[in-house]
Amino acid sequence: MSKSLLDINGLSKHFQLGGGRELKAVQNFTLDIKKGETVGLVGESGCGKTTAGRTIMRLYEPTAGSMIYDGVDIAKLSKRQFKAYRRRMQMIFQDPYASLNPRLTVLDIVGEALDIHGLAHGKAERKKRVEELLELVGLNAEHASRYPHEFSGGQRQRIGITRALAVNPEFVVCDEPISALDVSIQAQIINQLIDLQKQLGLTYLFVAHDLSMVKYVSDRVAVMYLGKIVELASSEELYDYPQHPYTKALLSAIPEPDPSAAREKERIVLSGDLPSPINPPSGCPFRTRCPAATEKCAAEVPELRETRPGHLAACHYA
Amino acid sequence: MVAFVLRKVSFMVVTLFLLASLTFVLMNVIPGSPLQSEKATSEQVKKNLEAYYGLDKPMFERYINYMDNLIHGDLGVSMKKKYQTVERMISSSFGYSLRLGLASIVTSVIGGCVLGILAALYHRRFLDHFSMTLAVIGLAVPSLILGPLLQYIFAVKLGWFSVAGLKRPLDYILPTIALSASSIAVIARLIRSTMVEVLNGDFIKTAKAKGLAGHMIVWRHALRNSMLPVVTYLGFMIANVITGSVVVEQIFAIPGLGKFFVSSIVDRDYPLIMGTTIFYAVILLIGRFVADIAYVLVDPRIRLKGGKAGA
Amino acid sequence: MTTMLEVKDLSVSFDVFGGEVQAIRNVSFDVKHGEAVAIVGESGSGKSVTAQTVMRLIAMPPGRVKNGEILFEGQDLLKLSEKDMQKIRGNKIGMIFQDPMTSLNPTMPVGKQISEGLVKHQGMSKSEAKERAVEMLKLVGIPTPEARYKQYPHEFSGGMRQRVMIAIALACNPSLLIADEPTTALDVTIQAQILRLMKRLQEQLGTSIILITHDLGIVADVCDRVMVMYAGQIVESGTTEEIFANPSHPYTRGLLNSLPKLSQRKDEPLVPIYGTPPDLIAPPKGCGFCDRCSFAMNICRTTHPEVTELGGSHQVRCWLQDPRAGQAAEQREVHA
Amino acid sequence: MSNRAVTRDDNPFAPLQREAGAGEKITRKSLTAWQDIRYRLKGNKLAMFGFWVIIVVVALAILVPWLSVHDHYSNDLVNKNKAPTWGHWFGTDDLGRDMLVRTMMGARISLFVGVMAAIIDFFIGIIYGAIMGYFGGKVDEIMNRLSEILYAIPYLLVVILLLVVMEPSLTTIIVAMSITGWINMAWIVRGQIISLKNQEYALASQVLGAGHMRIMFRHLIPNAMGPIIVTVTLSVPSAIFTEAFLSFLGLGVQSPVASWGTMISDSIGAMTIFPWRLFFPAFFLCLTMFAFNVFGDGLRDAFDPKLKK
Amino acid sequence: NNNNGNNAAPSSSASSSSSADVKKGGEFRFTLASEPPSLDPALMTDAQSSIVAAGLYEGLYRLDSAGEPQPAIATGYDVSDDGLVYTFKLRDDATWSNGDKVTANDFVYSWKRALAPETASEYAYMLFYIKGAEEYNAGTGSADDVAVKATDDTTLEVTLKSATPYFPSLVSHYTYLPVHEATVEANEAWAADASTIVSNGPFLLKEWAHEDKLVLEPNPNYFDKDKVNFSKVTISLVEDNNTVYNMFQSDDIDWIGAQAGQVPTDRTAQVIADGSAQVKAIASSYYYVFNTQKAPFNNVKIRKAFSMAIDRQSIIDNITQANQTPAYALVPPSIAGTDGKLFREMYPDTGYFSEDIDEAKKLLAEGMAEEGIAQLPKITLLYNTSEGHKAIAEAAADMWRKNLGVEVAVTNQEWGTFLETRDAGQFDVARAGWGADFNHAINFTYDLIHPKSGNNDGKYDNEQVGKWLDESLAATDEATRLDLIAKAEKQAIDDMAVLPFYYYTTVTMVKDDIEGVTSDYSGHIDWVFGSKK
Ligand SMILES: Nc1ncnc2c1ncn2[C@@H]1O[C@H](COP(=O)(O)OP(=O)(O)OP(=O)(O)O)[C@@H](O)[C@H]1O
Ligand SMILES: Nc1ncnc2c1ncn2[C@@H]1O[C@H](COP(=O)(O)OP(=O)(O)OP(=O)(O)O)[C@@H](O)[C@H]1O
Ligand SMILES: [Mg+2]
Ligand SMILES: [Mg+2]
Repeated sequence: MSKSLLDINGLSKHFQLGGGRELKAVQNFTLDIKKGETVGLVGESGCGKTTAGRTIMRLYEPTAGSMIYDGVDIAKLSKRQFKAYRRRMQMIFQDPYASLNPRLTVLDIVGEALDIHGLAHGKAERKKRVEELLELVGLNAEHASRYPHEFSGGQRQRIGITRALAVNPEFVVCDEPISALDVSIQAQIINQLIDLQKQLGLTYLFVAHDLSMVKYVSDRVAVMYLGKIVELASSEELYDYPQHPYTKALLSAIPEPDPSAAREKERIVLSGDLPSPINPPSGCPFRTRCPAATEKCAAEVPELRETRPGHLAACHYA
Repeated sequence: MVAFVLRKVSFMVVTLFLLASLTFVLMNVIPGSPLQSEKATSEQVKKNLEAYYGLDKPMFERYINYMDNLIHGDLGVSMKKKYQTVERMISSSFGYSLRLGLASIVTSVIGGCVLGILAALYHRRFLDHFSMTLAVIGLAVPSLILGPLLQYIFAVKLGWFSVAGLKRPLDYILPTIALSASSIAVIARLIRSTMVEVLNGDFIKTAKAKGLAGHMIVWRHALRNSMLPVVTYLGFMIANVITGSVVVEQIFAIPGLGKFFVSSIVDRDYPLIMGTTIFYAVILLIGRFVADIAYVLVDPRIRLKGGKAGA
Repeated sequence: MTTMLEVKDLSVSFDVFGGEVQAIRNVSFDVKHGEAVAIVGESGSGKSVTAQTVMRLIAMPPGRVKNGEILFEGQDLLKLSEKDMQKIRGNKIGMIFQDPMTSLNPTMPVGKQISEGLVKHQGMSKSEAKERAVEMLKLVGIPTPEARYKQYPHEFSGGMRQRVMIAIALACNPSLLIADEPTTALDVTIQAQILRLMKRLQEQLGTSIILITHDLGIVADVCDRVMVMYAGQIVESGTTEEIFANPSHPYTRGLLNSLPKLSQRKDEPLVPIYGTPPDLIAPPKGCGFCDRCSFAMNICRTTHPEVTELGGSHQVRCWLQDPRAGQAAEQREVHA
Repeated sequence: MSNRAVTRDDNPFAPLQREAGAGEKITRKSLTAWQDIRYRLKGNKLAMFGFWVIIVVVALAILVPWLSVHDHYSNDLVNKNKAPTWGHWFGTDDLGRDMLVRTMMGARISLFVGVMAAIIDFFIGIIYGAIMGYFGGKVDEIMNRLSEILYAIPYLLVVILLLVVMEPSLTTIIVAMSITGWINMAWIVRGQIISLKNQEYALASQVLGAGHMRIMFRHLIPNAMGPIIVTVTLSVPSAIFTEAFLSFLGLGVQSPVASWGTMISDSIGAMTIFPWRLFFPAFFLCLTMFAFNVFGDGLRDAFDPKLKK
Repeated sequence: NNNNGNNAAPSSSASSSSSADVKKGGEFRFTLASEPPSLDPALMTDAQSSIVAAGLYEGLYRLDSAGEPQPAIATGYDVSDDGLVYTFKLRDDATWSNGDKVTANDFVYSWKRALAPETASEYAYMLFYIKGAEEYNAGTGSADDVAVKATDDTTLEVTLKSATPYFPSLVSHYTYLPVHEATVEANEAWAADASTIVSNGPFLLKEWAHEDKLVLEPNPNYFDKDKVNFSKVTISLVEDNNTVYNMFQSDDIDWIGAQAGQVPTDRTAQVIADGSAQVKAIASSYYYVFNTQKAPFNNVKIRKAFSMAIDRQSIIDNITQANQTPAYALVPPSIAGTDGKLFREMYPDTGYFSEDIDEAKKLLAEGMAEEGIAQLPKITLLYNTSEGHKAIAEAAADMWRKNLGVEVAVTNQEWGTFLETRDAGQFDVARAGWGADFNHAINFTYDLIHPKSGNNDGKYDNEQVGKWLDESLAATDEATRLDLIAKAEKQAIDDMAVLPFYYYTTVTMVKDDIEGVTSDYSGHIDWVFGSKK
């Protein structure tokens, strides 16, 4: 468990907008993912989780930083060289529909993964394998001949998951893989992912908003805010001893599936301006909404530092 | 942006240079010469003429000369039309072609869009088949037939328009129709084919959910998303249309530019061949460049700078 | 409270190669003024189809309303002309779509997509509409809304697009809001903010809400009533308290059991409902859940269960509620 | 899972006895996209009508000259320009030749040329355009310029040059058409690919490790099928008239064989006097174009899974 | 109705001051297929230019419509006994459009300018009859040695290389037209624009909208302005024959034919039949050249067989349909002979050979035997792209197939390529046509069948024919000259040097209210002194 599979160091991705403006979607992203581990990635919507995931998958060219995967800096590889890693690294897309080619049947969409890596020989085997995979995620074989638009949102998501898992990857970026699923299927898929992890030693970078699910699946959790990691700790530690005020707010906002409890729950209500990644606030990015912000927060950028053993947080007052 | 345009322009200049060179060589290697005539000219006269036009010099030297003049903006003098400068010939004829061309671009875009939209909206219903039939006729009945037909019916028989020439604004109508029939058809077909898909898009549902009326949805949401192939088509169609069409010009006796593209070659009028080719190419390149820029306006997801998929 | 929307016996099918997908079958429910109703249920069970049928947004063909009525303020929406329907859409009924990426026009600036409906329904001028649109963007928590107004959907993150969808739906203050998984892509702080916004509308303007979601936490928090759908049918419905306190359909129970607890350890697996939902092209004669139900009885396979009233507004479609089923239930309990 | 409940089957409220195989799973035949396209094309009546029209015209083109008592070359100057009669169903032309046989001989050439144009479009135009659009950057710049040069070079010059190096024949026509005939298609495809290449499904395929070719041909081009099919159906008539133009210049088939294009352009002047000389080739051209177009539309629809009927 | 025409009349009646002639005034409208490449007489080469020039310039002599030279700027001439020295007497009231007098020196200047190598006149050879002219043009002689001089303002003396009795006819050719020295010297592009042209003819160029139209108006300074009737002449540039015909139908023009528009082939038969068109023979011949240097047409009998197998009348009746005359020789019927007789009247070609299929078959067999071939090689008939040529070629091929059992492939080439191919002798049979440059039979014989002529494309090589033709040039007596020419022509036909098809006619249509406009002998419209009712 301790061998590091992917060591991301100082990864940044900036988008060029028109008029010379720049959107710093991910800044100085540093994360060390061990083999067989699941790292949860949570954070405000729009804070750069997808961008980080895609940059790791080299769908975006990183603006800066290194990514040592299995000893090789994949950030420096050419696209061609990187291709060798495609089978080992997979991604589940956040948007299930857009990532499915509307003109292909599910059989062909999932079958493509098999074709590319020569994982099935002959039509019959290919079909059989696809149907097996579909059943694995709770779809049935009949669905293979349908087109993406004929599915419900959750069904589409599962097709995306099937496709990613079809090539037996060792590292998967799961970009909100379960948010469109109903809870029972969520449970099914999470169990499946965990099973696979146990059997094959898969490694996950798991992006999600559902904090209970993140806590459940992850060994460690990173919290992002405005393009930066603001807190990183093992999941137990993070949930028990949140250090960063944003994390605290997040945890308090988790909805309770119990009507009486839900209505009584005390929440940290965030107010203040939402910052924009185009012109981020000075100092601490969270200070505009932080109930405890001081002048120091506006002046100095807090470093990500160890505030408790094995627990990193970027807050002056943690 | 400025750098981008400059870079593009420099590419265009290189393209023009290559094109001019290629055309120069090509026109010199094909059989026939500007001095040809059915009656054999005496050796002496031929020599005088060659000396006069500099045709006695080796091709390379003439090429260098031509390019030198070209850089200085001199397109030379026609060999066939004595003492008429190519520049004058092009500029005076271009006016007619341009006006007619613009008229037919407007006609094609409007006509094509209307037909295409109707066809897409009433997909596989009567209006679809109807507009498709019109479009097919527009394609299969080229200006070659359409022109004389229109002329015969509306000018000769009904006397509504002049048979030939562009004497009154009204006279633009027949040649414009003849010239735009096929592009109306093309645009209609292109729009229909993409719009049928676009109308199935989820965002059309969103627009409907907003309570927009059908025509608003088409106009605001579907049309722009269906325009891309049309923009491509317009990019090069414009060059073809505003530089004139030999056929339509002939039928309606319009003193446009189109005929030079043929006559210059038939006459082997070297400077005119070069002049018209370069002129056409400039317009074509501009049209394509504008189309490329228009891509971004039509679909903001497209990035001008290009680059590989996903890069 | 008066009834705002009443859906009676609605069935919708899609014709595909190989047959007819019976996406929803005989769905009936109502929504009162100022009430928030949740639809939860299996993915693919017909929640979105139900919602879109109410808005008459199902593409026909391949879709087809086989039978049923949709009474909105007394009018049958299925009988309205397209023109009258346009006056209702966006204005009286707002809808948030599930898939935010493809549901926004990729070639139109986001702000315009919001202001468009305002111009149409509220008769606002362009600049007024713009102002309101910016305000809406701000309301749904999009930073620097003035700058974002001009941006295109692809420049937004998934969650931000979802918020734009919400802004579109809320812009005209509809009297009924149909929200199809409105917060799936949002982090909990924003989610809370959006839910608060919806609640406020409900309280202040008496807006009714149909909320489709998977997040039972949200249901518990926001909704007055819950309907549970499975395989194209409503299998259980009742007030939130009734459902959470006394889930009566095995599927509902399964749902509640599948939730991870914050305290759940990784080596304790989650408890999903095993098996796959039935094929809607050939829906089973009996109960759709029968193959996955650990309480299933012979009759479940052969006969379709009728609605059983459990008191209050609590209704369920399950043979287990039949007085004759007591014995089977007992047996099962022994084994458990 | 737990199917241990055992009880008498006849009691409807007895726990369900599950068979080992767990269920009457009806596995339906699953189709690949291609099978589905074929299936849907067959279901489109108008498209099939177009298809059969094409077959019939082809059959006529093969059979009529073979079965007819007339041939396409013998002059009968006395019976020139005769309106349709029982002897000559389509009338005769300016040299007294049977228009029916000539029209059908013309069909052979025009259809061949049209089909070749479509093939050229497919094999050069689409590939060239897809590569330009997909790779973008320098590749695009260079290939784009190259196509523009080819497009802007006076075609007549090229044709005259060809005339010098090649004997007039159908092959020459095909060569002449291959030089520029595909450029429109390439440009249309390029535009489509540029807009499609950043779609998420292309990214998804990239993540799977799909090569450029696969992404282009399996994901992007099928999604550009609408404009592609339209462009192909457009290039057919334009090829048919290009052939007429080339034949006029002496590049193509030589008289007395005539294509529809040549027959049409030769009879424009006779339009009001001997209309049948223009009408029949023009009618067959329109009919065939109509057939190609409805068939093309049908194909387009078949490629679009969202349209189902 | 002709409302259009009458509208123009009142404005002109004002200008034609004193004359009370009712025929004065009116606009005359016709078309040309393309714009005159040049209106500079020295540089003109084509029908379009010459038709316009006929109105703009006045030379020493002007041909009447019969092709006979009539005095113009010259009032008459004297010729020396040896026929070498011509002394033209010029009228003294002729002026340029800018008011300058037209003098003998203008002609000296103009002719020498046409000959100057720097002018690069294509038709300079038209002046080679003058002593010293060819040498000057070739750069071996000097301008001073060109034997043309003005002895005074109204006397022009020209010395010829050899006696040329048709010289007065030659000086009416446009290459001999005068230009205004000061204008030409000031601006080399003077003739490219209406505003800079200075001319001396019956009309002035008022407007030249390039590629669109030319507008001419009477020259108020013209010495014989009473003869000029039209108050305005509009020449539209229209290429398409159908359009021209439609314009005529809708009263936009007054004339079709004779190089000023052409009746569409498909209409010809009809308009002749209903009497709305006139047919007039012109000095042009349509023929095919055999490549006499290449098998199988190096054999006389085979050539004859091919020629005799053609049914000329049928082609005329059914294809060309303009009452052309079948040709059995080269010189067309409208070319003048001597003593007021036409050449063909003196030497009818009807007996030269006759069409005879059996004879043709026999000759073909004999010819093939002579050549020792059992089968003819692949024969190709080459024509330049045009619908008319195509129909004739197809008909000819069909006749050869039916009558001789020979398959002849028919191919066409674009004009420039065609000329080059034909010049290079890369053909078996090729289409050709020849129109008169001047009204004399020598123009159809020396040029076409003399072994040394550049226009002898079939490389027909009969020394005797060459000798006769050379002698004819040297002959001082016109009758002898014509005899020699006729002998040479007959011999060439006996050898079937070419395959004559027909002598052209021109089909003209004119509005009823136009008078005095006809086709001249060579088939160019002669409109200058026409009038409108
Ligand atoms: N256009 C269509 N053609 C065929 N079947 C369709 C079509 N649209 C939906 N379906 C089917 O109808 C059923 C209901 O779909 P719906 O979208 O309502 O599910 P949902 O309850 O919203 O699920 P989710 O929570 O996953 O979004 C699904 O089985 C789906 O496959
Ligand atoms: N192609 C792009 N061009 C410009 N800006 C972009 C682009 N893609 C993303 N962004 C911006 O980058 C920021 C981060 O986006 P990203 O999609 O990574 O967020 P996220 O954390 O995944 O959010 P969510 O949870 O809502 O999906 C956002 O502000 C977004 O607007
Ligand atoms: Mg995201
Ligand atoms: Mg849904």
